[in-house]
Amino acid sequence: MAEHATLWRPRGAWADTARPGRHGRREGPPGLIVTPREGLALASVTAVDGAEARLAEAIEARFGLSLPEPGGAHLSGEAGLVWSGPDQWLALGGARGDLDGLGAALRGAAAVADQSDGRAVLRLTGPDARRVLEKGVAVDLHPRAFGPGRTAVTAIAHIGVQIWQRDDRPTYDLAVARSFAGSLWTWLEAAAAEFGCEVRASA
Amino acid sequence: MRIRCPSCGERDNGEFSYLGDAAPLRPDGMEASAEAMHDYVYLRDNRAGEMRELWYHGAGCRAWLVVTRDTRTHAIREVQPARDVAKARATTPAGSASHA
Amino acid sequence: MRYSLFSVLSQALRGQRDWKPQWRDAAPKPDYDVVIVGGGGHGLATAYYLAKEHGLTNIAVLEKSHIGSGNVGRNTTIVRSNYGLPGNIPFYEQSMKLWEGLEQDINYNAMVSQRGVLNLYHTDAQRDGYARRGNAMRMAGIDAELLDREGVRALVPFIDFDNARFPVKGGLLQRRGGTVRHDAVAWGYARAASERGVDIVQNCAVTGIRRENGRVTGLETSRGFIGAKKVGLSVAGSSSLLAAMVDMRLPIESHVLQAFVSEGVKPLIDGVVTFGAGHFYVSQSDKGGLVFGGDIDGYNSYASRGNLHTIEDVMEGGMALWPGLGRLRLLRHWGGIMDMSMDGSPIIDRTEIGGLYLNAGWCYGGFKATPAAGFCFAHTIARDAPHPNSAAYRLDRFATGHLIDEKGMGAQPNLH
Amino acid sequence: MLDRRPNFAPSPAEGGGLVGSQPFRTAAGGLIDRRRARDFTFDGRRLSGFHGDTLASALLANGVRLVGRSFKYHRPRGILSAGSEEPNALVELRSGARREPNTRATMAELYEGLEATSQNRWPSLAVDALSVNALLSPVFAAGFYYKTFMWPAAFWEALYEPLIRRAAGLGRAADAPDPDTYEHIHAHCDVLVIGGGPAGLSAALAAGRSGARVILVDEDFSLGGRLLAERREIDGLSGPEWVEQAVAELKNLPEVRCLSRTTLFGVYDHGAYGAVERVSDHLGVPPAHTPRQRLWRIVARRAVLAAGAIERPHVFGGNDRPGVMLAGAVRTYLNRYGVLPGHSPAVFTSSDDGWRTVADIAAAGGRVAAVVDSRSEVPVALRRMAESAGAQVVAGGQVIGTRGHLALSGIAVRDSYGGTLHIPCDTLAMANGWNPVVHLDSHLSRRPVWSEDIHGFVPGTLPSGMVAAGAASGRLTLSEALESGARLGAEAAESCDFTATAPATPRTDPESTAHTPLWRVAKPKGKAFVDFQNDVAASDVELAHREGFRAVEHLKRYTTLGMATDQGKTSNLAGLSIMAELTGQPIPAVGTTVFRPPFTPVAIGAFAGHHRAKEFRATRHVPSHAWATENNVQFLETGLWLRPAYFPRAGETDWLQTVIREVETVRSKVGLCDVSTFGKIDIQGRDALAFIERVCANPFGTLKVGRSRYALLLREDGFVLDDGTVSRLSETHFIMTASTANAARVMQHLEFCRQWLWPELDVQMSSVSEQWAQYAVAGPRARDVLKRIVDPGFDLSNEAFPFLGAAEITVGGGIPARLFRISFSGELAYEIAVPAAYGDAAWRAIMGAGLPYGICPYGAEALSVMRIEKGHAAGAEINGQTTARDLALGGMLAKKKDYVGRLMKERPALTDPDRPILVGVRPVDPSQRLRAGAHFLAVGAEPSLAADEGTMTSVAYSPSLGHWIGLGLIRRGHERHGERVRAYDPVRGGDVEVEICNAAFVDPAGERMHG
Repeated sequence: MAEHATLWRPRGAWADTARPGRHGRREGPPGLIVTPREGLALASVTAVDGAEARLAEAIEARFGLSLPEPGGAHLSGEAGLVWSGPDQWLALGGARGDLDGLGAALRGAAAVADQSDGRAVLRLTGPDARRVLEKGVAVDLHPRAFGPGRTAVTAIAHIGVQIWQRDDRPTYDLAVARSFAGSLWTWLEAAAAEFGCEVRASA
Repeated sequence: MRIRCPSCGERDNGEFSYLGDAAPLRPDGMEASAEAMHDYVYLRDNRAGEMRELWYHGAGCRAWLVVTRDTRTHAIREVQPARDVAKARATTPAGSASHA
Repeated sequence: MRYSLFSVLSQALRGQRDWKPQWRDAAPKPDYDVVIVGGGGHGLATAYYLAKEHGLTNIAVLEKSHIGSGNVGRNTTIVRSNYGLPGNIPFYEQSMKLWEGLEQDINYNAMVSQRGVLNLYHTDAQRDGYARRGNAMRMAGIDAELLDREGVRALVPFIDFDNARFPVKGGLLQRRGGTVRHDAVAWGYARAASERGVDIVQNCAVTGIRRENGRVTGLETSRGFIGAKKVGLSVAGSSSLLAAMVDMRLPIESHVLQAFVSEGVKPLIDGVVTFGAGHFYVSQSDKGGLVFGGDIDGYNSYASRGNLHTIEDVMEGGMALWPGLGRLRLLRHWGGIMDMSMDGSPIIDRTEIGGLYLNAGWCYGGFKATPAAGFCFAHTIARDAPHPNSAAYRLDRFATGHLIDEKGMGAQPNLH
Repeated sequence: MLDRRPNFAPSPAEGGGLVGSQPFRTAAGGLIDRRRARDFTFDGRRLSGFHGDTLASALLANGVRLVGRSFKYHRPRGILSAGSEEPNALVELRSGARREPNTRATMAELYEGLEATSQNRWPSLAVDALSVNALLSPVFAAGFYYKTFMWPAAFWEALYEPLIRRAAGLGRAADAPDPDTYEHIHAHCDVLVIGGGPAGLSAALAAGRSGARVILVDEDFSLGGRLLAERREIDGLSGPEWVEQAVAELKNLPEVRCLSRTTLFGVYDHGAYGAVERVSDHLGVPPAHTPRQRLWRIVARRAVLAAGAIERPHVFGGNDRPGVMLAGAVRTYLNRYGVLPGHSPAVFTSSDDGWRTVADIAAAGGRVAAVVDSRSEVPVALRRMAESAGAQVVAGGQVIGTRGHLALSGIAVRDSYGGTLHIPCDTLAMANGWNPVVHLDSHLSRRPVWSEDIHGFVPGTLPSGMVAAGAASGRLTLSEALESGARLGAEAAESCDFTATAPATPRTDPESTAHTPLWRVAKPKGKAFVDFQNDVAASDVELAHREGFRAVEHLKRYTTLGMATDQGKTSNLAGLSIMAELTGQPIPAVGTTVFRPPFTPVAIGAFAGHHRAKEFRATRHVPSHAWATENNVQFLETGLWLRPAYFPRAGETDWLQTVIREVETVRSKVGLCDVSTFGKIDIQGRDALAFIERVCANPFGTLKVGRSRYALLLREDGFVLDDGTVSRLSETHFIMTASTANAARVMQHLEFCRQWLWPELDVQMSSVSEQWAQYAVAGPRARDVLKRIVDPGFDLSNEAFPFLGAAEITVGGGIPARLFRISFSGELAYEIAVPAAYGDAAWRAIMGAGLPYGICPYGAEALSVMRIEKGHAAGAEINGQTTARDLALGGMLAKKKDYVGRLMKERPALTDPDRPILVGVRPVDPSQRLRAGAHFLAVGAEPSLAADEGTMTSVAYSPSLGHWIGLGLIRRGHERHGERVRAYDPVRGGDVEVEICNAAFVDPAGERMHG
């Protein structure tokens, strides 16, 4: 009997690190605003060779979105698909469980593996968000080279990350393998210190 | 050095790891000879000049790539997804692709 | 002129007027008994020992540029014999013993400086690996000490013991290890060989290897055909290119390794220290520059320059080991072409072609091997049989499985 | 002797009276801010300068000429230049943990409280004991040390070398960890402009106006280059005014980034550049949240090299005496800093632009002692101008020697008739033409080419995408700089698909660069230095020639020419020209040295950036990390992971005691261990099983859904790569695990197999290592504990879920989980995987559920003890040097399928029965301790390589047996059970007699895990 069921609460990937409040420079408005994104649904979707058309149809049916081309992120609110490698995408849902049944829906067209807890996600915005990221990301994030609907799989401070831009304020989502969240945060806090950084409560 | 990953665009070579010459092909199957396997595993042309070589975009999209690069100048002429190259190879008659 | 305190002082009084070229810049003769291709440390040492140990005098060393212009002039100058496998141990110890007597032997101060080589460990597993290696050394009569953390602190108190990502737990110390003034090795062997009659031919590039009936007969060169009864290849990163001239494919890839030197400063560090949790090793030259290095760039290259990624990797290792380095400045970095073999160990052997011998596959360990490589290669060439100390360095070991893989990385030369 | 003070003595009204303490400061002029005084110290002496000064200009303003001592002879040295080429004026800046040795006084910006100390002298700069070396200089010729110090051999390390080491070096490094921070930044642009002088500014403007993304870098703290240093006119504006206008426009262009205090130090392949920005070096201490320096990694589609040129010194006797300076530097100090370095300056020139120095001094109201022009023809206008400044003009003359103790007091000049004149002077300005800065374009192994027009090297074939403008390209006049900069800047933007036009070239005042180089002065009086910092004299070049060191690289290495911290910026060509003369060749035939990065030395901390101390590498945390830290865990480093090693309880005094208790608890009750660090690879597809068959050496054909199996992976060379398990969740869905250390390597290997070897297989793979928290629940009561964890409906009985079962289940009321009945400890054991966010909750729930059964957490140490008790090979045995047979796993190798490593493992040496094979060992005397790394020898054998029979790979104290046990690889070990050998461990003083035995010490039949 699972008598401890009431105690089974998920623990956020950023619980020990991205503490709400002001970090770095205190004066003036913060250059970077960080919101930990806990409780999302994430899944890797890997296309079966030759079934790409069926996959695209199934994705269209479920998400109302087309399958992104390499480097693309097709989002609709918190849901969507982010390209993450040849024939591979990261499916997003706004809440844990939102992607339940995706594997069955895509059976024969793609392999699906739950990654909801495998990746820890931060939302970054604010006037200096790009300047902060420039300190770690070797990819050109200038509006002429990158923008809303674009994604990059790369590294920050030797840590593998995936970034997708949501809007041109700009707002970025940054995903990192869960066990690295602490080290990634240490880097982010240092990189943002000169601009001032505000962490908001997890959303 | 910068390598233009076909999917991710141009990236610093630090995102990639290197395997080596893409020319030797694994002698597959139970009929393969130990001698052929020895040559595949150990012997290299080690060319000074243009060479097709295998790189892995480990810090990016995790694709294996065939990079055509000049080992004297580092000039890169072409980068292809290794899987595409391998699939094309699989459809060509046996043997004709070795040391291409 | 023999070098001595007397000759130095008397020339000081004579305005240094009477010094002669340290070696003859010879024009090639039509025929030699032995031609060594490659005027680096190994090639020059081979010629010297052929003359000294085997009484051969009709020898030439061919160098495509000027002597000592390859890896002997661009390494981090470390010498040591702290190997762990039986195939390597006697060879590198012979080399160390030759270093110890080198200056008297060749009458040239190459500044062999035995100030110790310390390899740090950061985990219990690394400690046990070093114990395994140190024990093998001790069984072969080589000095090795396993230090704990306090033992390391006594030697290098300035490294990071307090705030390190991978705390130092101890180290393996070979006190007889150290450094040697690299250029002087090439020049000293050149001078000693030249005095014994060896022709050192510079600006002479080999363009072909002539064979008849399965035997070499000589070399096509940029300075014409040069006949040779025996040819020894000792060309490091160019080994595959020379082998290709006789349709041989070698278990070798050429890779670039970068080396670094800082601005000169007053003495900071006595011996050589190798970081165990990243790619970094450091010593200080007599001129005061810290000399350091790390891992190879990791891709086949014949271009002797490296890229930023590796430079950062090395400096990160340096800062992690020794946080006081931060404000010291990197003065220069450069690259050399390494002949990386498939098991990380060298080849000193005959080939299938009569009279053609190969000395190659030194990865980035070639400098410390210079005297023994010369000695054993000379033996192999003169006797047409391997020297007992290099007997494991056979070309066919990849087929037989007698690999000498100290790191256990397998057939991936960029990981050795 | 000229004793008249120039008429620009300071007026107390200006500069708050501080100028009074700066006797060489002009009354007005320069780009310094005279309202902002800056106090500083040099060797403890309190001095004052102004905001906008460099340390060098402030020292000169105060009349400080002796600044340092040379490397070998400890000769007194002053300030030669006004830029980054400075070889002499090197100081220790700051102190303590912030001490920066070898800092160029010419590049150090003056700040309030700056502290500088001269170096390489003892006891003081003026009285240096080692200046005795100068007297011995006839002995200390190039390469003398190769010829001596050889006797007796033992004296080298004991005596000679320590003396040499102490004498060498220059400054002293900081004596504590660097307290400042560094950071990296990645930048991308269309056009990178290197150098902010007239050519660079023009290029940036032309490119920037087109809308292209432009980055302009300059090492100076003010943009403008030589326009700040010369009295020039552009379209009616003074140089500084034109610069101000250009910079203002650039700053208004949104896509242009101007970086001053930023040195472009390296050019790398494919348009990658390295630059370092000295963010806070002009301040005493970096402000809060601000790094000391910032390393820029710039990727540029095009680059315009506009790095200018460096003036050449003359090579004559005593040319190193403090007071001998480059003519351009004299003009810089005068025009930019308002400092005339001497009261009675002289000029030695071989070019028309040297005469500008005379004109500038005269314009400032100064007097010139003499002008010596090595050319016999001197334009009349120039001569008149000089004479009106009071100068004695010697046409066709050469300075052959200098006088003075610690500073210049006069020069000896050979006139065109061969007579010698002695002219008193306190400063000598040398003008011998300019060398374009070709360093950066040679970083990619390109060699510069000789230009007869400027008698110097100019860029040859430039790296792809790079062009050179202005003086860096050999175009030495201002109008050429403006024209070429604008044109090439526009072209660079055009080639990036922008529409750009070069503006009309502005009008400039006339100038002449006529020049006849004087490579060296014949028959100098005294040592004529070529490389000032390394004390290489012309006679050393001659010696190198005499001894056969004639190739450029030989010359450089034998004499150390060009190898000092300035990398020969002022010396290389002089050395080449002398060798050319000696060998009777033209200069380009002697060769060129290949300049190596960095352009100027770069702090090591800047390269490391964020990655130092604890942030050297990332730290990975396990899902139970929070609980573990609350519960007194001791961690263990495994790669990047922090793994719980053991959990000491109150009263336990050493780790072994704790580990014994943990093992005993698992063996008798139940324990919980975080094994999440293993790699977990999700493999799906129609051909997933076929794929697994090819990558694993043991057979999988019979693996049923709902079952797990041990998996052995080989490398293609036949050695063991890794081991783990494969579990079959459905017909087409598998989970493979890999060891913690090899997880990434195995994933890369599998991707290689899938993408490159067998792309035709229908296989989809993804790493799910991070998704699942995975815990081992092990011990006789494991099932009882798990019954309270898994949701109702799942039957845990041995019959329903036997050893090696695998199932997808739920826990905690519907949370998806995976359950595997696999055992590393040899006990009844399960591994349960839950989504990582529930890892913390699951851990706490299992600990709670286990409380009645006496559960304890156990760490990697206890895990290791138990696997050794079971004789399982792990990292110490799977070390890349062992085969499956070596590990006694030969029996499981598949015979009827092809797989990676199949053929190569059959090579003769790898199937040699004499190879060491895995066995267990135990001490004959059970009280003795074993140590991994010991070698095995026959009892009674003398230690030697020949007697070596193998090594001890892993050891543990076995609580189950009550003594130490070990695993080892020993020759023919499988045939030798019961035999005794020595475990010899001289590095730790160990020598223990051991008995060879079965590696499975505990429950060899494996009954417990099946129960």
